[in-house]
Amino acid sequence: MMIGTNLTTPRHDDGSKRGPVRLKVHNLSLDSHEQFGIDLNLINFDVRGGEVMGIAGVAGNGQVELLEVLSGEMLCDEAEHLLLEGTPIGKLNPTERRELGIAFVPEDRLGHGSVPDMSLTDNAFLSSYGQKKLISNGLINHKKSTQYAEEIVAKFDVRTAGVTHTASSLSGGNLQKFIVGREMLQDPKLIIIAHPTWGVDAGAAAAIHQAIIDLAENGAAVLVVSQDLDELFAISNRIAVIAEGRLSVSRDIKEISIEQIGLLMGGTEGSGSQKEAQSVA
Amino acid sequence: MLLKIVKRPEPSRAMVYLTPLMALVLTVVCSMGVFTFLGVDPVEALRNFFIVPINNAYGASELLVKATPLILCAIGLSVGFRANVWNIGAEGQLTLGAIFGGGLFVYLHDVDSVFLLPGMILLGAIGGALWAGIPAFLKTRFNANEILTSLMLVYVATLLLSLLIHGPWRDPDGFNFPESRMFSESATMPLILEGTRLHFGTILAIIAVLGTWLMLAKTLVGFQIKVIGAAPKAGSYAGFSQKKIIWFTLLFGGAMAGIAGVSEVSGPVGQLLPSISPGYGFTAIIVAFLGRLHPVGIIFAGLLMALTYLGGETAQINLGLPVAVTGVFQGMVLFFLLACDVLISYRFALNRTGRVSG
Amino acid sequence: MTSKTIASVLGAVAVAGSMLVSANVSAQDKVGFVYVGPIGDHGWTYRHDIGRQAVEKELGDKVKTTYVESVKEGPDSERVIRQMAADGHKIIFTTSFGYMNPTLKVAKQFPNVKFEHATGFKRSANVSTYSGRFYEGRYVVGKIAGKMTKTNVIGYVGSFPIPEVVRGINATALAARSVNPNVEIKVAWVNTWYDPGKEGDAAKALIDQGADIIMQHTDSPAPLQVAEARGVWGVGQASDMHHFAPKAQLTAIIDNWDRYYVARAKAALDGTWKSQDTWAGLKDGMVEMAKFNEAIPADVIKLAEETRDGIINGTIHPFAGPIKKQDGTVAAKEGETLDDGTLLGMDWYVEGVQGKLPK
Amino acid sequence: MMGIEWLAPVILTVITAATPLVFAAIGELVTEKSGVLNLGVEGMMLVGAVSAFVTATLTGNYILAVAAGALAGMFMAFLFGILTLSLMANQVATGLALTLFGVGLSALIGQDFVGTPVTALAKLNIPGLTDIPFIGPILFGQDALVYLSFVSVAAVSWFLYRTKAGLILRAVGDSHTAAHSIGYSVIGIRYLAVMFGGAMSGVGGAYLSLAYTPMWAENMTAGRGWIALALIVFATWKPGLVLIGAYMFGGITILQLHAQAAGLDLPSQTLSMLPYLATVIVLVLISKDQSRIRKHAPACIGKIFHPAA
Repeated sequence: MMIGTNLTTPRHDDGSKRGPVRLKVHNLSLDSHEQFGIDLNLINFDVRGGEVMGIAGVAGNGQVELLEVLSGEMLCDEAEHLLLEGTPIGKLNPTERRELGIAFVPEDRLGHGSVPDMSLTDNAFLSSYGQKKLISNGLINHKKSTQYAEEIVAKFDVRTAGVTHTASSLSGGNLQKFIVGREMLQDPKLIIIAHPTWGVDAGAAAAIHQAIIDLAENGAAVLVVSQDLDELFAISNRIAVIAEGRLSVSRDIKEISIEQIGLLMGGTEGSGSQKEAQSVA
Repeated sequence: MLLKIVKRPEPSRAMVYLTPLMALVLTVVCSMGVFTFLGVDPVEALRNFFIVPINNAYGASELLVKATPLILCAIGLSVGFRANVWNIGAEGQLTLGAIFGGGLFVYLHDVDSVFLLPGMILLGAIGGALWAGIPAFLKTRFNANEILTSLMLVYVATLLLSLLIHGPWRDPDGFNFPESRMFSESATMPLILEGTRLHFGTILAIIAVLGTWLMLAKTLVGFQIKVIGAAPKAGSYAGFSQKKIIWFTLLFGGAMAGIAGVSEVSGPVGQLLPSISPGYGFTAIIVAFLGRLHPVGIIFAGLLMALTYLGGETAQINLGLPVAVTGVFQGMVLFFLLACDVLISYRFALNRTGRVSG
Repeated sequence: MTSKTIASVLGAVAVAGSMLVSANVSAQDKVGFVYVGPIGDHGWTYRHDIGRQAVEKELGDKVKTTYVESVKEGPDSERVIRQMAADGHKIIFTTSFGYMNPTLKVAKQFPNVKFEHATGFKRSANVSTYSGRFYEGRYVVGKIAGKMTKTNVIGYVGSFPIPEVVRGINATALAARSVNPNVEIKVAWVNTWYDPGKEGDAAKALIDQGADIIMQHTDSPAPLQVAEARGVWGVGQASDMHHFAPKAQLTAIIDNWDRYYVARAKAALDGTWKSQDTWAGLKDGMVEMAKFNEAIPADVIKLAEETRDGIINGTIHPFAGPIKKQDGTVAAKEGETLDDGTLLGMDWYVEGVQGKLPK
Repeated sequence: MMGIEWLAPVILTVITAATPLVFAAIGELVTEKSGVLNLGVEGMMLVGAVSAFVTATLTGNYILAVAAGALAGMFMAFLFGILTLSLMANQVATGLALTLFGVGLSALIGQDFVGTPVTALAKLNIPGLTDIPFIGPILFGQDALVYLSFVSVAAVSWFLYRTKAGLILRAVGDSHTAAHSIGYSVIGIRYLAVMFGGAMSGVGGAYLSLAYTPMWAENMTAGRGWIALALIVFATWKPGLVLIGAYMFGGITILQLHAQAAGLDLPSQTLSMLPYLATVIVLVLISKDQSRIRKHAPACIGKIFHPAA
């Protein structure tokens, strides 16, 4: 999957290649500890290998909390709320989840997905040292880390003067490409991406979209959380909507229009759908 | 304002080395004025502060002796500061190190074994770490601010030492004066250089600096410390445990301060006294920041800080400058150093149109 | 710590040291002083510095005195003492107990320099020790206090429970109870030599517990000021502090090092200096009583003067038997007198002192 | 003598012991609320103490003396401000250096005033009221600065939580970038807060040298600046709790002295540890409720702000 600069519209498969369920979220509820946080309320969905599942929603409806629960930055009350290929992972920390082949792109690039004042090499190391085996004999293998950083820069067309420069020296779009690249190049079984192309120019956005679709085609399960409905419609197989900490039942994009999603995002159809959601699950 | 301070896109490497020189020049220029005002020949004063104390081998060895506990404490603290763990109680951890290490000698004073000193150093490290473990526990378990708890424990540690030295650990042949027995040869840091007081503790400090440098630059835990300090959310994203780092950095800092404590009582002090440190644990905080929390920087900062103390004494003996002047001068040197550091991350730009360029 | 000295190295150090200072020092002989506190503490260090000034005044152009103040006990003191020795000082006064071992160590390496260590007990060929028998002054004050107290409670602000301080408390108790058997001494330890606020607070606490006479073995005039403000009696420490408490100060026990410092500096200069132990008191003027407060009745002043004169001419010894310890055991029988060794290591209270001595 | 009478003098002693802590801590609290951590309280208190003392000795005017203490503390804080706010130097290191500097500077200024006594600050005496047993001397028998310390706490509390300026100050401390983008001068506001902190530390110092122990002696604060800093953390940045903390700390210090004088059979060192241990224990109890701390602790404390960043 080479990323070029030429703009190509992402291909869409018909969903026939969808594999078995990778991630299953089952009756997930969580009280936020933050002052203005959103409580998650009985969330149910699953993502299969080979498909892109989109979660749409207006910002501040529980996306942050959901992403943190999925990444392991917040832990579930019960391990069984999250299942990866049938194994409960709700009590595992982010490192342990990564070891099982999950990758994450968080919403906030600078300060969450990367350390602003650290070099790209260090930022490449940040989340990939386990999967990419960047530690040898207990010491950080700087050479391998540099190589990995350079690989990301090359494959995702990150514009930078070099991998010794800091993350904060990159433009927003280039940093986003770097972070997405860092996660994708780990060949994850499941990747969870928030706002994949936020603030990224059109060319780069298309490239990232293509990379997401390619990843799914190669069998990975992809979960995309975004506010951008056009984006979700361009790359997803299925879309669900999160509103006030509740998640609607997911629909195949062929069965739903942008207008319907917009209504769900307003919260009018979102509530009362747990029963439906459960039956789907 | 004619000048505006503009952030550099990335820290300037050249300035890292240039700013100390600039600070030096400023210090020389300004102290000319201050010393002249106080009626002292400024050239002579500066010579006494910076050159006379170390212009012979013995003086240089004394500089290392004085800098050793400062560097040991500072290197330990710097690791915590990197992770935003504000241990300011190194003074207490140093005291506990002295109590644990020195206590081993008090109970085994008639044992003549090559294992005594290593045992004391180990116990000293454990003692310092235990004392720092209290703020770590209170912070991770109850969210109690470590600045306050570690500071309060300094006072408790000092009183604890006083209690022991005035009571059970008094030298039985010492007319009930508050001091322990003199340490035996096997409980004393070996001298590195005969005829000086330069002792094994200095080597421990060098090992600590190298080890810390290795840890920060090359190990996962060092990486975690840096990430959690620079961007805590990125740390939790990467799966680094904040609590583990709090524990680790406090225990590490405590152990280093504890070793500094043993190194002092088994080195130049040679016994347990009611007060064993002239505030090394506090001065080390300045040393850590002056050294920009970098192991190499801390060595230079520790030496500089030690030099101002030695210079203060020399200036008193030779020029009759009261200790108050030393304090003012030290303050001035530190102010200039800290002020010049701004140029590493920022630069001055002319502000003619009010528009900021860059 | 054993120190195998290599004479050549040290010689070189000494030569180098003297070369360094030769540039700015004339042929004057140098007399050095090492102080534990700032000379502005108005207590212990302040009095030693008065002594230094006396040397300067008395010996004039023949000497140059130098000092380093606020030298912490421990490694710093050894460095300062050594630096002075290497700088060609003839004689060095080290004025705190904690300088004892550092002084001896440096002295061993500089056999031609004379050392004078205050309040210690270890000597060598070129190290003398000296101290004041301040307990003699305490004994005089104790007599006055025993007579003057209405509440029969004397409050005592202590620094650290070391023999020097305990001795003072016991001397006070013995004297006070000799004229008034009902007197009790209450002690509050502040665990510092110097913290004006805390010393004052301790004095207040003692007054609130019924004390109407405040004595102190800490360095600041704060307890005396509290006595003045609360309208009870107090006693000056180390120097005459009557300007801090013109009404309250009964008298003060003055440390007077002037005569001793001048004599020893002279001896060192003219080569007659010998190692010795000096523990001098009222007789030699190392301890002096300040002017007695005019508010004290004439008969009490007379008693105090008689006590002072008795100690001076040897007819009175503060620690003459019978002396009973706090627990009732006999420390000295009738006719016995505690020897200096016992006094030096005193770690028990006599009868009449309340509380337990920390052990 | 276990009646209530013994309590009144204890309270009086506690008041004098706590007042310098209250001044220094309430000033530093405002500084910290603006997002600046100034560890130089000890140094500022000392320079304040000596300036007030020298002024009182030379002029005999105590109002002038207290003002001089405040100005001196402000001057020290201004130095701190230049370094940390304009030149963006590290606040922790600069604060510590300020303490070193202050110890030296105050000793230098006070050289010729050691051993000079001054009359203690006059205490209020309202015939009739002050003579009321027990509460009279406590409520109506204090010096002006004690009353001022209470007024300061109330005023700071009112200012921070009831005025727009206070809201702005807290906003600057909680999110300097947000405050800056709304258009407030973060640096300017912080200068004011830092200098207010310095002035109050100076007044705290003045209380030491004019009222608590009316004299000047080098380093007479003896660590009270550090205790004041600790009290702010202890109080979880709430003005009212600063007052309670200072009185609790002073109270335990005094009570342990009373316990000793009464002949309690415990080593004095153990008793002297009590105020510090008690502070830690109470902090632990307070800290268990995390949300409360998060609500009051300034989020930007110690962080450097650069307007163009």
